[in-house]
Amino acid sequence: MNDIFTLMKSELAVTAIIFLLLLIKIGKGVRNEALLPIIQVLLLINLISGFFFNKEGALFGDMFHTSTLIAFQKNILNLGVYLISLLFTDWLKKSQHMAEFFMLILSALLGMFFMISSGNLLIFFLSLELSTIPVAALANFDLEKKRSSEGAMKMILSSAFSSGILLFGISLMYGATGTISFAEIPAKLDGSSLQVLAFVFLFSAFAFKLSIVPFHLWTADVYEGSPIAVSSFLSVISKGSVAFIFISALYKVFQPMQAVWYNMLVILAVATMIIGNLFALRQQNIKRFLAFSSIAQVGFILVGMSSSDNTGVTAVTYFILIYVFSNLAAFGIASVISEHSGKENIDDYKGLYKTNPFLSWVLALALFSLAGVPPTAGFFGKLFLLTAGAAKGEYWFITIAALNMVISLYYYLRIVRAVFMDKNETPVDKIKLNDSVKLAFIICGAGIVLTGLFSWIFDFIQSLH
Amino acid sequence: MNLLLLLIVPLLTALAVLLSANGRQVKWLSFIGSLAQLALAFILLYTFEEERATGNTAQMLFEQRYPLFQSLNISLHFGVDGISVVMILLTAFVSIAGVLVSWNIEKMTKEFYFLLLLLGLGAYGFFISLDLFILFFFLEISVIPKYLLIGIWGTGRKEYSANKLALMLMGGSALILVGILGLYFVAGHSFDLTEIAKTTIPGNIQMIVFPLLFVGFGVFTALFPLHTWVPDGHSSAPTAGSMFLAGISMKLGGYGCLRVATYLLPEGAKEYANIIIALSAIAILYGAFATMMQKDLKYINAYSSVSHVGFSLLGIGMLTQTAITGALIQMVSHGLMTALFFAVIGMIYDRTHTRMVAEMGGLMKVMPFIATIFFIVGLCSLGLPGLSGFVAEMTVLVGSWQNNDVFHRVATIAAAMSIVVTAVYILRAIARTAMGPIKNAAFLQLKDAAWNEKLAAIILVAGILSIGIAPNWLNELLRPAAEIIMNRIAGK
Amino acid sequence: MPNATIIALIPLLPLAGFVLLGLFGRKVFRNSSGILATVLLLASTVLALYTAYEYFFVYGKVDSIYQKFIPLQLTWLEFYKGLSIDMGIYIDPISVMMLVVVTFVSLMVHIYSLGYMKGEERFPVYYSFLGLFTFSMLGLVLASNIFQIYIFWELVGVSSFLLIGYYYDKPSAVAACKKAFIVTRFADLGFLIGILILSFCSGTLDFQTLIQRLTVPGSSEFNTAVSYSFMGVSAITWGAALVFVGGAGKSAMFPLHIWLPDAMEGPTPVSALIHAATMVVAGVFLVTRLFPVFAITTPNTLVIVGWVGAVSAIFAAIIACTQTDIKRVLAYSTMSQIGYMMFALGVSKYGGEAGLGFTASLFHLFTHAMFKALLFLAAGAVIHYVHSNEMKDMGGLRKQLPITHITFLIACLAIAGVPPFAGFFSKEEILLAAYQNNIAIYYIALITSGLTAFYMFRLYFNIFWSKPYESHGESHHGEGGFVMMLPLVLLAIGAAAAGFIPFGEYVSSDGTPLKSNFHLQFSIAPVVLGLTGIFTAMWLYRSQNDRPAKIAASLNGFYKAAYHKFYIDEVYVFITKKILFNLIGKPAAWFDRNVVDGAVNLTGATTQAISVGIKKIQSGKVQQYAIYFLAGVIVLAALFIYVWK
Amino acid sequence: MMEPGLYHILFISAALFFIGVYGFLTRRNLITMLMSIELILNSVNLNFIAFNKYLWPGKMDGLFFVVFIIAIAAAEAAVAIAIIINLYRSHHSIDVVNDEDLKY
Amino acid sequence: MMNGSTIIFYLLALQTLTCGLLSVSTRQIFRAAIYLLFSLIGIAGIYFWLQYQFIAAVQIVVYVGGIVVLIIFSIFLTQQAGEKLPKQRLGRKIFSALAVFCAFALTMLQVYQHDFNSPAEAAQPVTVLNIGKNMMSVGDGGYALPFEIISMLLLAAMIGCIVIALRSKPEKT
Repeated sequence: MNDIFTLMKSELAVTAIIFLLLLIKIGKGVRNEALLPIIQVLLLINLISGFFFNKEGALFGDMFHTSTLIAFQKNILNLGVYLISLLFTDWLKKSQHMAEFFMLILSALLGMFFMISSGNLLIFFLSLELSTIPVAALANFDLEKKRSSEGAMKMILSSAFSSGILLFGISLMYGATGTISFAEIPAKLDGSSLQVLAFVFLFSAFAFKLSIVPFHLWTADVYEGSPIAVSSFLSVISKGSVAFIFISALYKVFQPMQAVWYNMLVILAVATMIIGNLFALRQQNIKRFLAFSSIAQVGFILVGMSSSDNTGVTAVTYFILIYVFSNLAAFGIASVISEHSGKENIDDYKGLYKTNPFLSWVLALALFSLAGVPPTAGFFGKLFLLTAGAAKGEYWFITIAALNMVISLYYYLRIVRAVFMDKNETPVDKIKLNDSVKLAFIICGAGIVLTGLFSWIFDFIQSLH
Repeated sequence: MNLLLLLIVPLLTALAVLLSANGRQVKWLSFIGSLAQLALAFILLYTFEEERATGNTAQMLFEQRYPLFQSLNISLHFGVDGISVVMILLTAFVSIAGVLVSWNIEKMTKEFYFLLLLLGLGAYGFFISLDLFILFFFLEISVIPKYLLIGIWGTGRKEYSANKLALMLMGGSALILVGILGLYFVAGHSFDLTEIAKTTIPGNIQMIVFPLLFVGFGVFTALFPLHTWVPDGHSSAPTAGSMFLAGISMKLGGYGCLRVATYLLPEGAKEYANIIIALSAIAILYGAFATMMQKDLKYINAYSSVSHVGFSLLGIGMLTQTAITGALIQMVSHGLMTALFFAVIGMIYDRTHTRMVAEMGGLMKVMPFIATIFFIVGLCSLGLPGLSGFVAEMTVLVGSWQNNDVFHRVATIAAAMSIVVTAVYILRAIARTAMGPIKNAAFLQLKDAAWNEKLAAIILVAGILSIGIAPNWLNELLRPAAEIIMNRIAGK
Repeated sequence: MPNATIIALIPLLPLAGFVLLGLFGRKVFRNSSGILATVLLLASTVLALYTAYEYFFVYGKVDSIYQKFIPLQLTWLEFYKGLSIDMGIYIDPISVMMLVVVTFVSLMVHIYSLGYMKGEERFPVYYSFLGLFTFSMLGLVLASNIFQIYIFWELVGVSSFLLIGYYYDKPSAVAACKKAFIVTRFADLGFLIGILILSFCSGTLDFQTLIQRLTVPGSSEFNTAVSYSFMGVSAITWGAALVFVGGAGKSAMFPLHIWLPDAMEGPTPVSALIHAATMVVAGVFLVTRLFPVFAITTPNTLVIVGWVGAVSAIFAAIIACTQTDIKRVLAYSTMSQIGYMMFALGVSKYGGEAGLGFTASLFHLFTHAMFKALLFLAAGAVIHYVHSNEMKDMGGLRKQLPITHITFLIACLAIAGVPPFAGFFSKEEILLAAYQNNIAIYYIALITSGLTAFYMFRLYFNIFWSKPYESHGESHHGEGGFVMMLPLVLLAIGAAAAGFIPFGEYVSSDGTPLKSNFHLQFSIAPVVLGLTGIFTAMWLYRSQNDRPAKIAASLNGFYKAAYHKFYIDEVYVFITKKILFNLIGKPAAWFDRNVVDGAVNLTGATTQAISVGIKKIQSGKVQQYAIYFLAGVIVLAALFIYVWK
Repeated sequence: MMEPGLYHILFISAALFFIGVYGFLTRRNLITMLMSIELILNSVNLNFIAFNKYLWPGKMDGLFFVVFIIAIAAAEAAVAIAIIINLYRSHHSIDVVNDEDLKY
Repeated sequence: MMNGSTIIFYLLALQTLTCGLLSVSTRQIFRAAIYLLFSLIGIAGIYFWLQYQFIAAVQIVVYVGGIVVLIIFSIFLTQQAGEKLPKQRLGRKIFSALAVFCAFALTMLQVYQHDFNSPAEAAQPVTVLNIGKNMMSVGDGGYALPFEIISMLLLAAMIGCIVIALRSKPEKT
């Protein structure tokens, strides 16, 4: 029990910040302009402290367990939240509910932490809900916009539905195995049809959260309707956390069912990449575009997951780290432009390079990283996912994945083309960037370039196993 | 010599270009940088020859290995053999010429030169890499700069062309990627070329992986029928872009076809050799005939590139040591020649603002220097002795003829027939542009080449002549390397 | 032993001229370029003569056989151990003789051009091209390696191209130079494949070795060469025949001759050098070089050589009778004379007395070089004077151009085979050889000989007699000064006297001296025929009358066909325009744009279409999403419970 | 008819579950959709209790699961209703058909 | 044969399912809520029948007393209670019914085919005392952590609801 402060330190820190904010909010003393820097500093401290004193251990009778890898994964999420607090400064300052925003974001983050660390299905389910329900509320944070409410509605109803399915699966699993503890389940799995059925139900809930086709349909609508900050949270952090728990669940808990989930992953990965790409092809709204592109990215994550050895875990973790930088940068640009000009369509980005070269380069970097073009880190990330996925020697599978990279390149290049090549009579005006936003972009840019070139990061993650 | 220098110099130049204050600085920095690259390439050649002269017969010289992504067994493994040295020289030549002909770029100068230098960097890295992963990295690094160069500074249907190019090349590299991953697992988790070369790869795997790799690299080097990005890409690209594209980038593919696909997968190569031969023989003739009908100078050179590159692939497919050497010489020769060709076209276009053959005529009168270079490059293209094209084509043909059966013979004769068709289209192009009466009175006011253009042309012509007049130095560099490849194919 | 340095200098001096004038001609040697080039070539000529003297009279003959020397051989490109392209010097009677011919004629042309080309804007360029040509031709002549010949062969082709296209702003010149290059290129394709075959069979590219290996029946290479066959013909025959195709192209043999008349668009001295005396005989030279191989082939390739030569000879002679452009007449006459040389080779055999045709051919080559160069240069003087190529613009020029007139007459007599001029002797030997070996060819040759005399004198009379010359008003500059007359006179001496050289003593198929045996009774027929031709021409053309027109009318169709060169050009145009361009080129280009590229674009369009087609899935209805969700679950579950169990 | 046991309860809960799903798929009113969700969650609860009772009585995993599900259901319902009400305020309808702005 | 307990069970089952079905099919929203209420009460009854009194109590308190009331309130807030609900498209209904039926059949098939073999283990008495102990203990079999998590969840939900529901007019600045 004495370990509680070291093993649960991330969770405790986040909780502490939530309560601090709660107190501040109740005290009603601080304006947004003053509060935001405080929050940013707190998050930065949280992020930095997350790198130290990590060790392996379990608490609460194995309901909660952590390891250096898990701590690292949590810190990736911390990093994402920190970047969000920087990137969306403009939007946050205008918001009336900034403190609430952070409280909810951090609650969700807390939920994710517990989720990654969960040692049984109950904790998993609860933390999954904890990471979902606040975000659904957040999706509605553009209170005046109907689209925001519509998105939130779609999210809460869909996720409630998926929770129902998940719970049904859990209950069957419980019935079939007699336990909800992750540690005990593998021994009880015998591959009976009921277990397969239960597993499919469970799987579909993961798939829902990760926006795997055909469980992805809510994604685009919610991303488009929500405030960009929330969309980015959903697309990067939410997804990242689910991917982490998903992969560890598959590899550890459902290891005996590998034959089933490998095939499932392969089928769904192919479907997800193809459908995500095909939809992204013709999107006009940048948020919706990023939504579909992130669906396609999930397809690639699934390719990496299909490896079923440590390389897979490392590749996925590494990819998500890179994905945090790249996707947040892209969302950040979208947000900055949307805040300053109200424009969210790709056509509005035409001629951006003329007026905003810095933004254009960051955007280009981010998109190239998403597309997996060297020398950006995305290249390494994607490549290692494919490397991990190729271990089974399924050439056609990897070929499809690789060819999908080409399709995705096409639509990423569409934006690059708009920004750099197309002419526009009325381009977006020159935008004066807030310092913290600039800092965030620089961090993202550096992350995009350096994460790949500093190969020890990958080796470090691999060493965490 | 430390091979890392070949990466550091372009990288530093590129960074310096990014940080420089104005266009003038950018240009001079790039020029100095590429001059340094050229010097480095020559030093490499010299030290390489020295090392060989001292009796070092290792396959790769100047090997270096820095761990990178250790957990996946990836390392920065560099090393050069004769082939790489030659390719590096080629890159240096084309780079400096490319920098020089772009002297008048006004739009986004800094970005332009940055991308140009990045392309060069990619090529150097590609040629010195002995780790397939790193090799792939450098291969891909060059795709996006090409896209941007065409899309931003291009002409005509540039967006379409840029897209097509980027997508087709990426498609190619997707296949390469799969192939490389296949090798990685077969070779016991190693991307290292020299390691993989030591393992015996099962035949059934070779049958799958070889086509993936060959077709993938083939896209880069315009393997028929995956060549369609070439005409559009070249014609839309800015001058230096076309030069890099045809002069260097297409060579990446050829090099890969040989060094990666054929060398590592000899059984696959033997199995598919006939298909390669058929395709490249078709490409040679078909490209030549298609060229005949083109009206735009850049299209002419683009299609003729398809035809010429066919010789490289034919040489590889023939699987004899001479033919492979010839294929490599053809790569170098075509690289220099086509770069020069595009440079000349660019110079003409800058002045006349047209690339349509029909609208020109008599340029010999107003711009004798440019027209003379045009002559030289044209003659090189049609394989005139004394210029590099001849050496290359003859070596390929002689090598091809060593295969003693009807199929190979027919393919060789078909390829040889192209020298006539090439003569037809080249002479038509020259006759209609450089010769004949001047059709447009406005052309009388045009000026001949400026110093930078002259220098660029002279550098490339020097390269062409040095191969054309005394080819044996090149031959001696390439032959031992080709022999090693052949030995693996022959199972020795 | 031959001195490699001296011999190497012979081609290298003109090369130096080419490089110097090519690089600095415009600036440094603006005015002195002609002198510079001429001096360099003079040195070359002197060296060539010296070499010839040394070879024939000092060291060449050992045991009364002329030996072959390779004083220099550098590896130029090594394909593999044993097979390499070498740059070498190969000294034997033929090459030494050719050295002399080439340098001498070239020198004459150089000198002549000093006057003829004076005032041209691109004077230095002209001389640099001449230098390039001379270099290439000499390199070709000296080649020790079959690939070396090919290399210089091509270089000769390109310098010919450059020189024909010298007046590059004249569309007809441009077309002509293109045609010349492409047609010879086409022939070279055959040459190249022939080389590939021969080198593959023999495993070497070196002449001496190649001939050694392929002409010894029983050697493994010979067996290879004979045993491999394609379409029932052995590899060695294929090789020799294809090599001959190359030679035929350069030598303008039927049907690859079409470029030669058009090539007259070049400056006249160029025509004299390239298209009369030197380059066009390269084909003959090539056959002589590989003669032992040709001779040993079965079925005998020499038969082809002989018939192609004979057909070309008479074919060209007939056309020559109808042409009105004086240079074209000369061009066809060249073709006809080379046909002579060719069939002389064709009727020859290897070695000893049977090699008479061989010697005769080269002898004719030698004499022809003299008188044909002379004819062209003289014609050049005429053209220079009247500024026209057409016969109708000329006539009665013997007063205005006395020296030209005399030298032209000498040349005409020489070519017509009137004794004792040079042509008589060489033709005589050829006819004899033909008579001994192939009587059909002999008769063709005989008729040709008569025709030759006729058209040459038709030309002569039309230029110098016919009608009185009427000036077109421009200021005239006389005959063209010393520099133009000197070569005429020197060549006239050659044309008159060259026949007395005991050629067979020096040049023969196997190096053993061949006694030239002169049969008086045999030479009656050709001489009589020649004189008949001359007098017919005199009767028709000495003064203006309507006899030619009548005869032409009476021959109607045949005359018209001959006038239109038997429509061979039209056939070629048909082949290139209709077949090459419209039937192959256009479909290829169309196929590429529409099918291959179309496939790529279609892939993109299909993807887009699918993308639009499936957009309905994302309907915006949250319940529909749930249905997909549920369906996904059911399908997955069913799949993994029942199908993939 | 026989002695009610595990399978009976499982039948009831599965039936209820799919009744809820059916409701969720067909109801056009957002609040009724929410009710369907409640049915779904309740059916799951029934499952847990039944399993806990009949199969795995040694620990109270199922029971606790149910307790927490009930709590979650409350929280979820609260947030959902807040959102629905907000949506209603925006355009005075809670028919799901009217909420299709975000699509394709 | 039938005894009282069995009859009660079937009655409860009947109530639960019928009310559930009616709840999702009636076109009057208020009635739907009431049917839901009865269905939930039926489930509570089953809990009782299973002797899980604590859960039954919670069910009644939270669902019947809380959630259903919340739903009814929101019905009142958002529309007139008596109004009929709009009709769903028939096609959708049929399709959904089919899909649902398939899923149901599939599930039940697997459930019936499954051989639930449980080791006979001593039942832990389901007393409030036991539940309370477990709820608060942190060791093996303790549920303190979920408890904490749910408390955070409720806090977050509360904050979210407040922000969304207490939407005010934008402040004039």
